[in-house]
Amino acid sequence: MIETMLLIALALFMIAIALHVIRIIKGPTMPDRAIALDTIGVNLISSMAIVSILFETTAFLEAILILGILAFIGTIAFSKFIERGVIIERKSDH
Amino acid sequence: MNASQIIEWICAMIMLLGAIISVISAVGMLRFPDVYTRSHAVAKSATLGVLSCLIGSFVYIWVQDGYISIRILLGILFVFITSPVASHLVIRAAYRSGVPLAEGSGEDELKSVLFGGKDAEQLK
Amino acid sequence: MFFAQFILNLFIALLWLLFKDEPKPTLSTFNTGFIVGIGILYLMHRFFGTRFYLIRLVKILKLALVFFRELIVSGFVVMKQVLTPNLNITPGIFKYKTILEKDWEVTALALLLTLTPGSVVMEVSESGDELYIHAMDIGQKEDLIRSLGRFETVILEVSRD
Amino acid sequence: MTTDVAIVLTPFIFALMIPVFHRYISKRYIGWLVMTVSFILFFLLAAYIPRISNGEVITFTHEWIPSLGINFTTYLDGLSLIFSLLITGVGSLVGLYSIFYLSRSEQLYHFYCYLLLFMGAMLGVVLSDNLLVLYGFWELTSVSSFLLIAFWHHRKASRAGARKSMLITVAGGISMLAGFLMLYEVSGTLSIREIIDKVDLIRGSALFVPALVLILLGAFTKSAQFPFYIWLPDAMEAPTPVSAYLHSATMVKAGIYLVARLTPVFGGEAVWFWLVTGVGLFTLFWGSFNAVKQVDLKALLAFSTVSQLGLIMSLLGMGSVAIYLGYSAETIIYTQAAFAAIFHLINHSTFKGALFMMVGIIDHELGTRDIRRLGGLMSFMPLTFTIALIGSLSMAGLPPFNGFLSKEMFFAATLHIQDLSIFSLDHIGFLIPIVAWIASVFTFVYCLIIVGKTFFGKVKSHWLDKHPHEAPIGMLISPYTLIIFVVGIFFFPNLLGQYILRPAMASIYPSFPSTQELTPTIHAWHGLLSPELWMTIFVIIAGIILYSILKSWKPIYRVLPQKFSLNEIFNNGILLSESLSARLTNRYMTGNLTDYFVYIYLAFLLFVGGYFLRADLMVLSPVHLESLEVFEIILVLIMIVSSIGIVFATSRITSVFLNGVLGYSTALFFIVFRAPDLALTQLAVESVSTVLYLICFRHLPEIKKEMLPKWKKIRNVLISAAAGATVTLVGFAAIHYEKFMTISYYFNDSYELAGGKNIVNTILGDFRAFDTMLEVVVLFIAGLGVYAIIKLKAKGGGTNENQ
Amino acid sequence: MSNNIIVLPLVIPIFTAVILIFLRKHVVVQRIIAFLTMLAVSIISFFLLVLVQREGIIRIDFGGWKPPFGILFVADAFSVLMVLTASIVTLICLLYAFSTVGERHEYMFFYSFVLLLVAGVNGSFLTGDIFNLFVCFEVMLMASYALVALGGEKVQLRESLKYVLINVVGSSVFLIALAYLYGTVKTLNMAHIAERVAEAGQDPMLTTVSLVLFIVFSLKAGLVLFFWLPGSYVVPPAAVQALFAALLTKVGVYALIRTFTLMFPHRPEVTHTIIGVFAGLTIILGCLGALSSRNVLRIAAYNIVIAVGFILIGLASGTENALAGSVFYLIHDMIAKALLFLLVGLMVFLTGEKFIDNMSGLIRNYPLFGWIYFLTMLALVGIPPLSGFVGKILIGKGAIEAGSYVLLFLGFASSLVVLFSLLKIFLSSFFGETIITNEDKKPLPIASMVSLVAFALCIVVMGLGAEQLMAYVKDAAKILVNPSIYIDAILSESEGV
Amino acid sequence: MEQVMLVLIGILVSVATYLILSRNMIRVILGTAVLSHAVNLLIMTVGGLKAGNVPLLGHGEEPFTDALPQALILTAIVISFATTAFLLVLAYRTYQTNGSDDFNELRGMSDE
Amino acid sequence: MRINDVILRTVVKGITLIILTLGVYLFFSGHHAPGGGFIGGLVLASGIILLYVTYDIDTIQKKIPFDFKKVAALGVLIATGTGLGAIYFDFPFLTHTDGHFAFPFIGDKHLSTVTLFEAGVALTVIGTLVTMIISISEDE
Ligand code: NA
Ligand code: NA
Repeated sequence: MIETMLLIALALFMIAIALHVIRIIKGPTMPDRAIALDTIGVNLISSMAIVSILFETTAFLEAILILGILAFIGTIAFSKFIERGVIIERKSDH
Repeated sequence: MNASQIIEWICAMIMLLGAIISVISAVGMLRFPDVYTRSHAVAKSATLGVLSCLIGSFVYIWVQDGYISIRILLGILFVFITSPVASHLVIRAAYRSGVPLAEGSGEDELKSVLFGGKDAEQLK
Repeated sequence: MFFAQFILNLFIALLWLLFKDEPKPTLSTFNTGFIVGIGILYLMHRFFGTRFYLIRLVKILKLALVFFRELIVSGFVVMKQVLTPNLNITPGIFKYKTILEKDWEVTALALLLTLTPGSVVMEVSESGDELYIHAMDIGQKEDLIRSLGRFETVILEVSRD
Repeated sequence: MTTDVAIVLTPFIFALMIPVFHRYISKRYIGWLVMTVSFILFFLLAAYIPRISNGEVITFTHEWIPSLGINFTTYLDGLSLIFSLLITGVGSLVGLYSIFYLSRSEQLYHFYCYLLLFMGAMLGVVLSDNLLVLYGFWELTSVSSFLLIAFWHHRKASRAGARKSMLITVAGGISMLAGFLMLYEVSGTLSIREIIDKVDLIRGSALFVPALVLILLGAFTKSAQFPFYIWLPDAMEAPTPVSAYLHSATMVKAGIYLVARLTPVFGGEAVWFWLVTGVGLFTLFWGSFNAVKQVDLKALLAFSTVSQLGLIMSLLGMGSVAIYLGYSAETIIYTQAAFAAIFHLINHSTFKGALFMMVGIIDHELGTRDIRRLGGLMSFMPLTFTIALIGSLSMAGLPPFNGFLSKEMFFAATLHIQDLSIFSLDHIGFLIPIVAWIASVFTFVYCLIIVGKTFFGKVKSHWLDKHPHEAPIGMLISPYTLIIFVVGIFFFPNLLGQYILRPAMASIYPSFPSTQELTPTIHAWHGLLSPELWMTIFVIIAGIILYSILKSWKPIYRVLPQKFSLNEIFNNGILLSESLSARLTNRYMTGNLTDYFVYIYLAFLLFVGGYFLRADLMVLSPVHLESLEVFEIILVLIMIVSSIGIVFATSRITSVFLNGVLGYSTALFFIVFRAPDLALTQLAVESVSTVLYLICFRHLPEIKKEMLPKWKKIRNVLISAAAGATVTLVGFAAIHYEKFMTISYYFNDSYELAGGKNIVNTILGDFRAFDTMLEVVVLFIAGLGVYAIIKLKAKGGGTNENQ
Repeated sequence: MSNNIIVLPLVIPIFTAVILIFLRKHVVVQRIIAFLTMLAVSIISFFLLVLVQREGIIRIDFGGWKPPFGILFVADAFSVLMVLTASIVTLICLLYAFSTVGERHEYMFFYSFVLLLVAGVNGSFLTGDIFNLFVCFEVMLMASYALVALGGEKVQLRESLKYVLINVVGSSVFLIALAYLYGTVKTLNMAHIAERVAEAGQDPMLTTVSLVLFIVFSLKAGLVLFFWLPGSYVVPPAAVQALFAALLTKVGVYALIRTFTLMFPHRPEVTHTIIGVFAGLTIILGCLGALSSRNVLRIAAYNIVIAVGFILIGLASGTENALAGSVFYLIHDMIAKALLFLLVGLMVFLTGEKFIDNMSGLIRNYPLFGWIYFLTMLALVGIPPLSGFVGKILIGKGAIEAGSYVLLFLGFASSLVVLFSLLKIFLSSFFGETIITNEDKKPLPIASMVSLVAFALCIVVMGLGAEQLMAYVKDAAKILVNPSIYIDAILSESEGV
Repeated sequence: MEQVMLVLIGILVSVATYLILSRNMIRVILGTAVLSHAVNLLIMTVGGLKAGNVPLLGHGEEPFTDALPQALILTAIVISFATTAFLLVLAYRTYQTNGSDDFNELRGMSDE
Repeated sequence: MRINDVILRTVVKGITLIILTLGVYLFFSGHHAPGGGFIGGLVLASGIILLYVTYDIDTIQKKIPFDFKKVAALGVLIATGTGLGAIYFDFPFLTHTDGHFAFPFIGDKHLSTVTLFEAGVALTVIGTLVTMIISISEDE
């Protein structure tokens, strides 16, 4: 029963991800897509947590943390790219 | 059904709830009119969804294996801190890159400060 | 001063470990020493002219709880909006001048605000004391400003010496 | 080391010494040095005459590549001796001649170095028993000939002539090599002697005819047989001593040598007979016919050489029937053809060498060889005239010169051969003497031209750069030496026959018992009734008539338009091959990356997909479908949608985002498939890649809409679909392939074996640490490479290398 | 004793390449170290060759993990010959680079990249593990990417990009092949694969897998799929071109030979027929290319293609002689092609021109240079007693033994095209009136002449001393026709797996 | 499961191929990226899916899923990352010097 | 109005600590749990890259004054060096050895040359990634 619930939850997360993919494809603006991708990352974190429980292993928990970190870095990079066209500046403008 | 099973049940429910929240926020991503409002959808709902899911699994694992997963805790903390920052950065970028507010938006006190009253498009 | 007290506490725990002089130092002995240290520091903290550091810890926990509450509330608010058949909102951007000064205070405020229903911080002014906030519904601007005041209080509680 | 090895090596040693030491030797001595070397060699060789004529054979083996049977085996028998004597004898004369012929301002050491190289190579050809060593020297003669023809390489014509000769002779050489290898394959040996011993084995082989044809190609190209002769007239760009030496006396005879040498192997076969005789006869005719129209004396001599080589070749062909017929008193007369061939070969070397030197003198003294500018030189250059006269008459086959003797024997041979009823000779054999006779008439005509147009008639001094005068004595010694032979051989032919020719006959007919029988006594006079005499008489009559009415029939040369001449075909063929290959190559080497990818994919589809379908390996029955979960299906759909989204994405960021989704989804799959390390790595790498994309996008433009013609779009879609289908279907088959157990079970003991509980990590860090080490190196190189190509910008651009 | 010596031809270059990073500013020191490294590797390889000759196949199991579980390097006559040749060629090319490549490159880790390239090449020759082969390929390719792009010229970057992209796709196909291979035979050790493939009788599925590998290696070897080659081989500095010419395609050829003699030799009617067809096509297309161009670099590049086709005639024929010929010719071609590229590179360096029509009479200005070119040409045509001869006749003999007369014809005819194309350069650029006056004459860099002479000596010595080499080549060929020798040397001690 | 994955892989290969056959640099590079995803999944799939537990001793009992393909994919991922990085830089440098990101315009003269 | 990155920078200062710690943790845990030199290195590199993204090259290079090319080179040296160590003791290349060592304060630790090898891997990854990202970003 619990397994079924978890599988349903997983499927729902996948549906959420699919919806975000649609947003990425549709856009219309770059920030829209950046948000969607970021959220896909966040949803993947949840999915991994559920998979961990389904498989009864803690082997995937590192992935959760890493994904959190990396999605964040990615989002920063995207927003800087959208905002300035440059992700890493040579000199601080302050 | 003993206590731990009940807790596991509850955890599963919470996770399912998180999934539902995430789907709803994804629907919000599709429904809301502009990037700013969409960012509201994910900055809150999606974060809530993932947090409930993580907390659910944290407790589940704790109950089932007696294993306190620092990594999940850190993950929760991480999402908690980073997701608003991410929203902030993206919509700032959106605004500065000239993405207009949705039709029917109200006042805008930032426009004059950033673009001096001119249209972002003109500025480019 | 938070860290000074914390390190002092660690030092006391270490001292405790040395006093015990066991054949093999264990974590539990250290923990005991740490708890002893908390007691001693609580007694002594006024001599340092600052707050007892664990009080701040409690305040931080409170701040976290506020965060969390805001998150849950705002999450459901937004979901409601998503599921409402007709969206009837007027988004907009307004400026808020904060009394907070330190970087982390402003940051905490911004994060809190972003997790609050219907608002996202868009910009921080160059001077660092003005926040430009995108509101889902500009009509609720006054509510938001009220919440902002509350948040500032909580943050100041943490940061006040 | 025996003398014969030394003989081959000496020229090479000197040839190599010249470039090293030329600085220290005065130019004038180099020529003398060369002359002396060849002269000494000549004497060393001549010293063998008694032993060889006693039927001795002198061999020596120096192992070179024994494991392949390639050894440097010298083999001095009658046949090789004749050639060696010619090579060194004519060599020393030419050496002497060129001392006076070549100006001191020339790069003489080059010249003599090449000349020595050639001499060594040529000696190598005739003295080698090993086919492959022979081949080596053979090619070396082509190479040295190339260098000598191109001696004045600042002239375009020299370069062109050199190229033509090199291409044609090397082509023949390569074909010959193939033939040799076939012989090797059949006989299991590379030694000519051993091959001759295994004739029966060889004749039964399917490779017999191919080998024969290929080897003959080599011989024909070298000996300027039709249609390969075209290089020889162009080779006349070489200094005249070279023409005298290589292109009349020696190198062009290498093909003759080879045919003679291999007659024991191939002779007696109809293919051999007809190819050698037929090609020889036609060359004889064609060369003499074309010689008549030449206006350049050297070109005329070149065509005459072609013609004479054809004559010798045809004689060898005719001689080969004796092997078919077997040894008997009746068949002995056919061996006389081969005898005549060798005899004429010597004679030709003498008179043709002299004639070339004569032309060299005229060229040297008058600055031209064009018979239209020449005339009436008899009174100015009486000594030179004598050479021309004797040489020409000998070539024309008139007594009292050696050419007469061999020509008579040639006519006799053609008459004998037509009587045979083998090899379809009873049908077309009668053509042989007819062709021979016609060719001889033309020969007569051009001999008259040489003498008549040059030395008789009026002096056309307005055409000449220099006033005509006799040549210096130094230049006359060599031709006169040869002329002495021309006359001497006529009077003492049997001396030559007994000591020189007889041993050679033993080489051509090793299976025939008595060499004495094979050596006829040479008579100048066969009696008034001998048909060959009458043939000669009619040649003279017809020749004189044709010469006197030359102007009236010369237009027949214009019947065949210039562009159909072999020369033009060759030249145009080369031009065409260049332009055609450029067109073809540019058609597919477009420089367009897309095309190149299309080729790769087509190859993949053709061979992998094609073979897969042909081998009928399609398996579609499901495996483990029950383990499929709903969320996995959705994930698959997500991946499909995002990947297709990339195709239709109009902005690069969207593409990168969608690619990111693919990466994230792949990571989730890795988790589903129980691969945590992979998931971690995939996630990290995906994110860093995305950052990289974005960083680089600063320097790249937004993607534009793909404007492709419709057929290209369809092509791309088809290729893509087929590639995907191939990968999938082969995958289906692969997952059903369950013959073997994986070796991975071993790694499950990772803790006991390597102390690690994470099996994947233990594989990476220990079991297959080597891969990991190199993978790290790859990453490192990439990093360094990125740095280097960013910092090292093209010259002129701003460089920033100080970081 | 463990046979650690086998790994040295890979490890030493990597190690010193990395050390050179720290010596970046000291170009002269870099040169010395790079040279000494390759000298050491050459000596070690030679020692290894002697060792292999004496003791038969030897191997090193990395980490002590027995085959088929761990990765191993296998030294047999074939692989060690390749390693030795590659190392010597690199050694000599380095010498050439010292005087021609320029400090800008040297400062940008040029020598490191070269050493890493050699490491990858040597690894590819030595490895006995198919996945490790992929990794070694990547080391080699990555270094080649860096070298081909280093310099930043317009054309160079353009062609490098194409080169890299094609190879990236090629690498993916390689991985696809490995996926199928592991999916079917479930092992990665080449000897073990060979054993299992033999056990399964190389059924059609396995043959399909082998064909995927065939496509991959054909792409690397430039077997029909050579179109990436002429463009990319002509853009980097001459020393690099020479290295590429000598090493890169040859690794592909080596891999093809190993694959279809050791692992997948049981369906020659399919695989070897295809190889034969490809070899023939390669020769034809290469000849057309060589005829088509008047650009010295392109002519040289197409000559590589021709040689690849020629070498693979040996594989297609498959007899012991033919394979010995392939091995011999491979060695010859590595040396001679490197030399050829150095020569044409020097032509470009001295005249600043690439087209033969714009050069003339070089032999008057630089006689030794010109004659070395001439000698190289003869060697490439296969004229004895130079290096190209023995390989050529062995391949020819092999083709006759196998009855592949069409290939024999194409192979031998291609020599003529080689001659034609190279003679064109010689006649037009070395012969003729000189156009360089003594004042304009650029001096020949001494080091580059030393390397040319060294290569020329190799060509001559290899031809004259062919017998010495034949001992090793025969060993190599023996193993190629009897893969069981190789398999036994790897797997005999391991209990049945 | 395997078949479904193989179909997915096939589609990814098709997409990658289509992108690789494009004229635009970025699309081609993305094509190679998609191809490497496909290849990694292929190695995984053909090696056998869900055949056992996570290959971590102490996290479950045997049978473990085959760890070897995982190790191979790891190596492949790293290598493909390294190549992609290099490729991207090379691409933009090419664009900077040649002024085009269109392979149709980057042919070069036929006899350069 | 100039951009004020105060929120980002404040947050990043904090979480970089977490990231780097996680990187070190993953590096060490790889032998028995998911992780290892490569992943550890990647995470550490990500942390450093995050700093670069948040601040700028000049600032970070002042604060972390390494030549990352040399870090990468050092990594490769260590990775190959462990293999060469085995050669020195006449074991096959890349033979790993391990043992238990007692350290003051830390106590008994299980150390293996695998760890050293992985450290080389990690250093290479860090050095290479940072080198790549910085040099691309510096390019004008
Ligand atoms: Na809010
Ligand atoms: Na020219």
